[in-house]
Amino acid sequence: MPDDTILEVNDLQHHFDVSPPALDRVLRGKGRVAVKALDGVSFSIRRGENFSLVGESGCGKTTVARCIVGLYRPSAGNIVFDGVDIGRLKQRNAMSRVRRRMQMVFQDPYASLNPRWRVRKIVAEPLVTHRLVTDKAELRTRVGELLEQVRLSPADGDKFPHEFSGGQRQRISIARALAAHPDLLVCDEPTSALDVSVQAQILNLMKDLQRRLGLTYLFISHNLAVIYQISDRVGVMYLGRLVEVATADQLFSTPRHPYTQLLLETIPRLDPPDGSSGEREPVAGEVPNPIHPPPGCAFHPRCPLANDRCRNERPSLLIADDAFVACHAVHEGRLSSRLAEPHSPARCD
Amino acid sequence: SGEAKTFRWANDGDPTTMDPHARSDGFVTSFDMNIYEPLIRRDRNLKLEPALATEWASINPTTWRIKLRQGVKFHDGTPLTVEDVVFSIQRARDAGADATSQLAPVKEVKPIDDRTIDFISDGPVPILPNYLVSAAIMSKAWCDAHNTTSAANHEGIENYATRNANGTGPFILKDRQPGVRTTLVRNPDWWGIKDQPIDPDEIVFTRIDNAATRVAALLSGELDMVYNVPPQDIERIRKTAGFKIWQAPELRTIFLGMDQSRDELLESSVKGKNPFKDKRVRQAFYLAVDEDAIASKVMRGLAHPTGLMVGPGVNGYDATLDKRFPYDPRAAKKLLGEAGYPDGFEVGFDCPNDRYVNDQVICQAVVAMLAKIGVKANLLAQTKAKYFGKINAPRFETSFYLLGWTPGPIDALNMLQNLTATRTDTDGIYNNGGYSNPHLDKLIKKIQVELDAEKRNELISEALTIVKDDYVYIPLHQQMVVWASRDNVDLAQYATNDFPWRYVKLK
Amino acid sequence: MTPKNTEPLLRVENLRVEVPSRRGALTAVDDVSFDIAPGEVLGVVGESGAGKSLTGAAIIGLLEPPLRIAGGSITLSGRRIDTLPYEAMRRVRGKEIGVIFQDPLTSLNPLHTVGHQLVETVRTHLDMGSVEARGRALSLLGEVGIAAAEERIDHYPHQFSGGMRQRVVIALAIAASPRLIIADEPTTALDVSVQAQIIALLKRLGRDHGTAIMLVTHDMGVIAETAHRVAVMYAGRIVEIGSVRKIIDRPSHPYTAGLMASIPRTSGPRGRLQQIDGTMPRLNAIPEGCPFNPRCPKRLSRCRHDRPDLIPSGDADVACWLYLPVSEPTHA
Amino acid sequence: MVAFTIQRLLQSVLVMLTVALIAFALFNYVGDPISNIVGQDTTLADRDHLRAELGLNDSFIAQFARFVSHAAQGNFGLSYQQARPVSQIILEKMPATLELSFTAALLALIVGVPMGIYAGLHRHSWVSQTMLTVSLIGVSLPTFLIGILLILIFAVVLGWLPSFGRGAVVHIGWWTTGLLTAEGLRAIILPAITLALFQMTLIMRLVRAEMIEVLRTDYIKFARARGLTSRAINFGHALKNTLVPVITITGLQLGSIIAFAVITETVFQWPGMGLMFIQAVSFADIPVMATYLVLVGFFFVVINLVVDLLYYVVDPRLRIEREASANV
Amino acid sequence: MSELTASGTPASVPERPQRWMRFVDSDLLWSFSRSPVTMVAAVIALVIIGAALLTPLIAPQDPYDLASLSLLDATAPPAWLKDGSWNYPLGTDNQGRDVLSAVLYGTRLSLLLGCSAVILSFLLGVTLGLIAGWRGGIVDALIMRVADVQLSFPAILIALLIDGVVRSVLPRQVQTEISLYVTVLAIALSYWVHFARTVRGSTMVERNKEYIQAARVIGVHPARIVVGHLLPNVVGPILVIATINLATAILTEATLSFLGVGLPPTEPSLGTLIRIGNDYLLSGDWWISIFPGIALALLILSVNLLGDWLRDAFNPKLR
Ligand SMILES: Nc1ncnc2c1ncn2[C@@H]1O[C@H](COP(=O)(O)OP(=O)(O)OP(=O)(O)O)[C@@H](O)[C@H]1O
Ligand SMILES: Nc1ncnc2c1ncn2[C@@H]1O[C@H](COP(=O)(O)OP(=O)(O)OP(=O)(O)O)[C@@H](O)[C@H]1O
Ligand SMILES: [Mg+2]
Ligand SMILES: [Mg+2]
Repeated sequence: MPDDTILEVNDLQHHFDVSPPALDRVLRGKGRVAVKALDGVSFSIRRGENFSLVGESGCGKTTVARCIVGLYRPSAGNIVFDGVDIGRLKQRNAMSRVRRRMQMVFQDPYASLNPRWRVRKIVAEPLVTHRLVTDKAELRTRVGELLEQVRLSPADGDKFPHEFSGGQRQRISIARALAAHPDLLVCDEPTSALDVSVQAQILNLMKDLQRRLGLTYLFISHNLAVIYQISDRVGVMYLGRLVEVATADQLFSTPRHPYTQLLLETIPRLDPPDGSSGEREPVAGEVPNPIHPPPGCAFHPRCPLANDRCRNERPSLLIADDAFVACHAVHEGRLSSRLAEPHSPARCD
Repeated sequence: SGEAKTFRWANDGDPTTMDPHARSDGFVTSFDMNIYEPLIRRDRNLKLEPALATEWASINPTTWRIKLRQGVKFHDGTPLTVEDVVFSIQRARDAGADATSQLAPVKEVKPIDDRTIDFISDGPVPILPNYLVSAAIMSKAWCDAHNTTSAANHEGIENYATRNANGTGPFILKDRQPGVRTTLVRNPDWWGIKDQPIDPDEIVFTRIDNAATRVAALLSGELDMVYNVPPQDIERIRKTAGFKIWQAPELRTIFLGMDQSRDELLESSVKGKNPFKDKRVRQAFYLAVDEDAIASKVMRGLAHPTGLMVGPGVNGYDATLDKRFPYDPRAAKKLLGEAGYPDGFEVGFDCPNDRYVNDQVICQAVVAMLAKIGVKANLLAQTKAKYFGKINAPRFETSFYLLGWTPGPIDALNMLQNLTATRTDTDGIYNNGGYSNPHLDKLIKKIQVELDAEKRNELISEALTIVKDDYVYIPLHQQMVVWASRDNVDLAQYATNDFPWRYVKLK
Repeated sequence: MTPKNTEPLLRVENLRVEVPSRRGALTAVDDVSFDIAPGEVLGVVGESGAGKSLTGAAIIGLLEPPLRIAGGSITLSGRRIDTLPYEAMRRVRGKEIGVIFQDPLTSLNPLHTVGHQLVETVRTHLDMGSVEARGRALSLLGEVGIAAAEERIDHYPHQFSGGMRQRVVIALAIAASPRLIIADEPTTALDVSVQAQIIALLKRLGRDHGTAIMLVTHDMGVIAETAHRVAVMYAGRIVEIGSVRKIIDRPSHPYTAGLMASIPRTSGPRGRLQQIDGTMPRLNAIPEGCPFNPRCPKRLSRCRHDRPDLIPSGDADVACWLYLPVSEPTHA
Repeated sequence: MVAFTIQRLLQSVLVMLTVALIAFALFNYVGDPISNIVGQDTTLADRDHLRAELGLNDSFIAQFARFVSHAAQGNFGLSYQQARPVSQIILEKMPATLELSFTAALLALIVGVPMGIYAGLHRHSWVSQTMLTVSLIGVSLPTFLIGILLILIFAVVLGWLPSFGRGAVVHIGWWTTGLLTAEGLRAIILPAITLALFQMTLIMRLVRAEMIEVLRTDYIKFARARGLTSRAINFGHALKNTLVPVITITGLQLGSIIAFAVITETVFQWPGMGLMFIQAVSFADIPVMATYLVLVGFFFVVINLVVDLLYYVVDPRLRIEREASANV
Repeated sequence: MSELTASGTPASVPERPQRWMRFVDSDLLWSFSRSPVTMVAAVIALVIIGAALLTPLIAPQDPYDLASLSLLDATAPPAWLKDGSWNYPLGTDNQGRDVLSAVLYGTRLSLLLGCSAVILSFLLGVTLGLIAGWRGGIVDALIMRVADVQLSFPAILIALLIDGVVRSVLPRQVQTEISLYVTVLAIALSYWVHFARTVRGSTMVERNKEYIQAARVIGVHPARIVVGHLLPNVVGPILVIATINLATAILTEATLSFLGVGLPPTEPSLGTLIRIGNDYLLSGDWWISIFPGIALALLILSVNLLGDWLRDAFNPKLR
C-alpha cells in the first residue's frame, strides 16, 4: 500500500437481513432474505484527497459511509485505515482511538444534533469523550475556537440547536466533527437539505478547512454539480457496486460507463444547449429491487448497449484509459476506448 | 289475595351449599334449615321444641330416646322413616361432613321400632339434644338415588346435594343460582302448617356483599328485608318512612385475647419475657378499654357491654357476674408501672376487617385507648381469611387479638372448653392465647359429665368467675343482631342470628 | 414567449401575511404582488424561509392559524377569493386551484387506497356517479404516466415508489381540471431521473390544457427548464420578477445575482463557489431599509433605512435602489 | 398472519403458565382456606386431614404442577367455597363480566370518541375546555365512591334504576344475557357508567391529542387543498388515522376494565367474575383464584392479539411491515 | 415558534442573560400566563403541596397521635351545622379524628406515597423501556413478555404478593414502619409497564436518529449515549402518563388498605379516609368522605391540568 493512502476499502460487502421471523419462514417454507446493499466495493483514498461517491438513491452510498465509520459491521471485506484493519479491532479502546481520527457529518442538519443539548455541549462531546481536554475553562475556549473555525460566534455555544438555521446547524455538525482533530471526514450528503446559497457557503467552508487542516474527505452526494465542484476523484455507484472511478475532470468530460453518461444527461441545465427545447429525456425505468438484483451487470435492464454477456456475466472494475470502469461494452470497445490488460487488479488508486 | 306474596331479602353471605351436612357455617345451616329439618329445633326464645321428633328423654346416663313424628313427607312425596333418621345422623358424622365433632359423643344410633330411636353414647352427655338441633334429616332413598350418601366433596366432582334439596321443611327449593339468587316456594304439605300457617308464597334470597348497597337496595324498595345492617345506617333507616329496624342481642361475645403462653411475645418491644403472663398487665389492658365509649360511639348503642364471656340466653349465663370492671385508665397506668412497664410497651395487634360488626373500627378505638396508658399497639387489620390463618390453630401467631365467639350449642361449656381449657387435641382449640389453668381444666371436665342441671350451672358459674378474675380475656360486648325491613314485614328474630322464614308475615 | 396579452388568471396584489406573536405581529409575507396568465408557468425561488410556501398557502386560503392574511387581495379570473367564506373557498380549492406539496410520502393518506382518494376528490367537485368517477380516476392515473392503472388504482400509497406517489399527488391535484396549479417544491424529494419525469408532466399540462402553474422550488435548473417567468423572494418580499432568461442570465438584484452565482455547475472552473455571506434574517429581526442590505455587496447608504419598492427596470421588476430611475422621488 | 397468530397463542400458553406460577407463589399469603371451610367446632385432627387432602401442605411448586396437569385435562378443581367445579362457576360468571366490560368499553368509546373529536377540532372553545376539565373529575374519585353516589342518586333518591344485580337474564345455551330484557338493560346502566368513566376520560383525551396531531399532517393539509368537505376530512381522513393508537389503548384498557370490574361488581353486586374473585380472595378459595388469574392472563393475550390483528385491518402499511417485525 | 421567539441573530445576543430574566422571559411562562385554567390549577396545587409540607404546623390536631383522640367526639358534624363545634371545623370521623387535620395529614401521606410510587415505577419503567428499545431482539421480547404477565395481575394482587413476601421475610417489628415502602413498591411494580411501553416505542424511533449515530461515531460509550442523549429525548411524552398515574396510584392505595395490605388504618391516607367515610355516606355523615374526596379531586385535577399544560407547552407543534 502506498504510503500516502489513508483509507483502503477491499471488496466491502454489507447485507441487511430483512427476513420474516423464524416461525413465519418455517410455516411458509421460505428462506432468509437479504438486501445486498453493498456487493463488493473496493477503493482507496489518499491523504489530503477529496474522494466522492455519487449515485441514485438507494445505491448504497450511505452504507459505505456507515461501514467505514463503524456504524455497521461489514458482512465481508476489510477496511484498512492508516494501516490498521478496523474490522479486526475487537477492543473498544483500540476502536475508539481509530474512531477519533475518523468523523462523520450527517445529511440531516435537523436530526443530527441532540435537540436538548446546548451547542457548547454538543461540540465538546468528542473532546470530553476522548478526554482530550479536561480543564473546564480550556474546554470553553476550545469550543469557542471550533465555532469560530466554522464561522459561528463563541456566544452561540449557549444556544440550543433549534435556534439555528439549517446551514448554521450543519456548521455545528462540522465543528463537532473537527473537534477531535480527525484525519478523515466522511460527509454523507452534507448539503442536500440546504438551499443553494447556503450550500455554497458550506462547500466553501469545507474546502477552506481541508486546505487549512489537511483533511481528507470521503464525500457523498447525489448532486453531480456539487460533486464536480468539490471532488478530486469520483466513484459512481449503482446497486451496491462501483461502476466507474475516475478523476472529476475525466468523469465529467468523458464519462465512460453508460450509467454515468445517463446520470450526466439527467442533470437539469441552466443553459439549454442550443437548439434543444431545454427538455430532458426522462430516463426509462427505475433502480431495481436490491433484494433481487438483476443477474450479470445490474444496469443491463436500463442500458441501451446491453447484450447477452451483460445479462449473464458480471463485469469487473477494470482500467480503461485513466479510469476504472465496470462495463463489458467499454471493455469490448463497443463504446469507444481501448481495453486495458484484462487482469489488472480491481483497484483504483 | 290473588297475587303471590314474595318475600325478597338479602345478606352479605351466600348459603354456599344446599347440603345441610356439608358445612357447619352458621348462615348456611340457618338457611338450609328452612328446607330440611332437625329432630329438635329451637323456638323464638331459643328453648328446645319438637320438630321431627315429638318427644325425647334420657332413659339412662348414656342413652337418649326420641320418638319420631308420624305422617311427615319429604318434598318429593316419600314418607319420613326411622331409616332416614339413622341414615342422616350417620351421614352428618361421616368423613366429609362438617358437623362430625358435634355428634362425636354419639356412639350408636339404634332404631327401636318404626317410631323410636335410641342415641347411645360412651359417657353421660347432658346436652345431647342441643347437638341434634343442627343435624338435618335427609331422605335415604333420595340420597341413594342421586349418589349423595356422603357429604364429601373433595373428589373433584360436584355433589348432587350441593345444588338440589329434598327436605321435609316448610320451603321447597325452586331455583338456585349460587352466589346470585336462590328462590324457594312454600311447601303446602308441610306437617306443621296447621299450627304455623306460612304466609309468603315465595322467598327470594339475594347475596349483596357491600353493606351500603344492601341498605340502598332496601331503601329503594327492591328488598323487603336485609340482614346485618351496619350500625351507622340504622338511624337513617329508622327515620325513613316505611322501614323499621329489628334488633336483639346476639349470643356472640366480642373479646380481646392475649398470648399468655410464649416466653417472649412474637410481636413486641419487650424482649426476654412475656408481659401478658403478668396478670397486672392483663388487668391494665382491661381497665384501659372504654367499652362504654365503644358501645355508644362505634356500635351506636347497638351492643351489650359485657363482663362475661357468654351472653344472656346462653345456658350458664350468670347475670350477677355480668358486670364489667369500670374504665379506669389511671389505675391501668399504675398497674403497668407496678408490673415494670411505666412507659408502656409496644405490641402487635391483630384484627379482622370483614368478620364482625365494625371490627376494624373497634380495634382502632382500642389502639387509641391503649395509647393513653402508653401502650403502642401496632394494628394489623386483615380479611378474615388471612386473619384466621394467622391467629388460629395451629399457628397461633399473635400476641394480642380480637375475636368473637358464639357457643354453638348455646351452653357455656362450649366456650369454656374451646377458649379457656388447656390446649389439647380436643380442647382449647381456640385458646389462641394459650391460657392454662389446671384447676379450671378440672372444673370443665366435671361440667362435661354433670347431668344435674342446677349443679352443673353452679360449676359453670365457678368457672366463669375464674375466667373473669384472672383476666383471661377482655370481654367487650355482645353485638346486636340488627335487621331492617319494610314496615309491612313481621318476623321472628333469633339471638343466634338464625332466620326461620316460617314466622315471616307480609301485611 | 410569455402569453402577456391575455387577462391574468391569478392576480395577487400587495399580499401581506402576518404571524401574531408575543411581541406583536411579525410579517412573513410583505407586500407581494404578481400575476399569472393562463398557461403560464411562474417560477418562485428564494432561500428557505423566504415566504414562498406561505404565499402559495395564502392563495388557496390554507394558512395555518395563527398565520393570517393581513392585507392585499387575491383575484382569480376577476373574482376576489381571499375574502370568500369557508364553504365557497372550499369549492375553489381542488376545483379551480390544485395544489402539489413537496413531500409525496406524507401528502397521501396512508390508510386509503389511491383510488379512494381520487374518486373522493373527483366526486367532491364534479357531478359524477361512482362508476364514472372511477373511470376518471383511471384516466387520470394514465395521464400522469402510471402504467397498469387498472391494477394500481386499488393499491395503497405505501405500495408505490416515491416518484409514482408524487405522480399520484399530481393526479389528485388535476382531478377536477383546475385552471391553476400551485406546485410547492414538487420534486425536491425525488431522484434526478424521476424529477425529469415530473417536470415533463407539468409542462405538458400547461401546454395541453392551458393550466397556469405557480412552481415553487430551490432548483434553478428546474426553473430554467420549465418556467416562463421567475419571481425571486427574499425575507418575505419579491425582490425581482421577470422572464426566466433575464433572471438567469442577467440578474439585476444583488441577491438574485448572488443566488445564481452560488449554483454549482458541472462545467467550467472548479474551486471556490461564489457565496453570499451571512444568513437571511429571521422574521423578528428583519433590518430596516432593504432587508438584504446587511449582506449586500453593493449596499448604498440609503439601503439601510429606505425600503425599495418593486419597480420596472428594463425587462424585469426589481426592488433595489441601484435601479432607481433617477427622476422618481424617494418614498418610504 | 397465520404464523403470527400461532406464535401469539403459543406465547399465551407461556404467559398463562407464568401467571399461574406466580399465582401459586402468592397463594401462601392470601390466608388459610381451612378455617373458612370448616366450622368452629371442627377438631384439629380433622383440619389437618382436610389440609393434607387438599394438598395444602405441599410446596407451591407441587401445587402448581398439580394444577397445571389437571388444568391441561380441562379440570380446574372444585371451589372450596361452593364445592362445585371451578370451570362451571367461571362459565356461569363470565357472561355477566364480559357483558358489563364490553358495555362499559362501548360506552366509553361512544361517548369518549365524539367528545375527543370535538375537543380536538375545537381546541380553544370553552365547551371543549370545560369538557376536558369536568371529565377529569371522573378519574379523581375512587370507583367505589362514584358507585355509591350513583346508587344514592339514581336508586335511592330518584328510584329510577335498580341498585344491584343484573336483573332478569335470558339463557342462550350456556350464555346468559341481561341485554335482552328491559330489566336487565336498566340494571346495567349504573355499573357500566361507573366502570366506563375512567376509560371515557382517557379515550377522550387520547382522541383529542391524536386528532390535533393528525390534523397537522400533510395529508390533511393536502385533503383540504383538494377542497374536500369538512366532514370527509374530519371523519374520513383524520379520525381513521387516530384509530391505531386508540385501538391500542382501548385494548390495553379493556384489560384494566376487567380488573376494575372487581370493584364495580362488588359495589353493584354484579354477579360476575370480579365479584367472584373478591369472594374467593376473602375465602382463600385457591382453585377459583388460580383459574381466574390464568383466564385473565389469557384474556390479555387474546386482547393483544385482536389489537394487533385490528392493526392489519386499519393500517394497510402494517400488512407488510408487521411480517418483518412480528417478533417484537 | 422557535424561529420566531429565538432571541434574534447571533450578533444581537451580546451576553448571556441572567437565568432569572430568561425564566421570566421564557415561552413557558408566557404560555402559562395565557391559560387561566392552568393558573388556577397551579395555585391549587401549590396550596395543597404547601399545606402538605406545613401540615404539622397548621393542622389543629395530630391524628396520628392516638392518645389525643377521643372516641366520644366521634362523628361530630362540621362546625357550621347543628351540633358542630369550631374545635373540629370540618367535623370528626368515626374515631374522633378531626377531619380537617386528617385531610391535611392524609394529603401529605397520599402525596408522598403517590409521588414515590410514580417516581419508582417511572425509574423502573424507563430503565426497562430504554433497555428493551435500545437492545431490541431477545432482550426486548423478554421484557415485553414480562410486561404482558405483569399486566395480567391487577395491582391488588401484586400488592398481596409483595406484602406476603415481605411479611414472611422481615421481622415483625419493622413491618408497620415499612408498610409505606411496601405499598409504594407494590403500586410501583404494577404501573411500570405503561412507562416501559411508551419509552420503548420512542426509543426505537429515536435510536435511529442521526444525533444518536453521531454520538456513536464519536465513540461515546453506549451507556452514556442512552443516558445522555436518548433519555432526555424520550421522557417528554411520559410526563403525562406520570400525572395520570399519580392519580391512579393514590386511588389504588385506597383499595389496598381495604385488603389489609396498605397503610395501617391508624395512619389514614386520603384514600383510606374516603373509604372509611364511604361506609357513612348513607347514614348522612357525609363530611367524613366528602371533604377528603374534595381534597383528592382537587389534587388530582390540578396535577392533571398542569400535566396537560406542560405537554402542550413543551410541544412546539401545538403552538
Ligand atoms: N436498515 C436497513 N434495513 C434494510 N435495508 C436497508 C437498510 N438500510 C438501507 N437499506 C437498503 O440498502 C440499500 C442501500 O441503502 P443506502 O442508504 O446505503 O443508499 P443511499 O445510496 O445512501 O441512498 P440515498 O441517496 O437515498 O441516501 C437500499 O436499497 C436500502 O433500501
Ligand atoms: N405556522 C407558522 N407559524 C409561524 N411562522 C411560520 C409558520 N409557517 C411559516 N412560518 C414562517 O414564515 C416564514 C416563511 O415560511 P415559508 O414556509 O413560506 O418559507 P419557504 O420560502 O417556503 O421556505 P422553504 O424553502 O424552507 O420551504 C418563515 O420564516 C417561517 O419560519
Ligand atoms: Mg443515503
Ligand atoms: Mg416551503
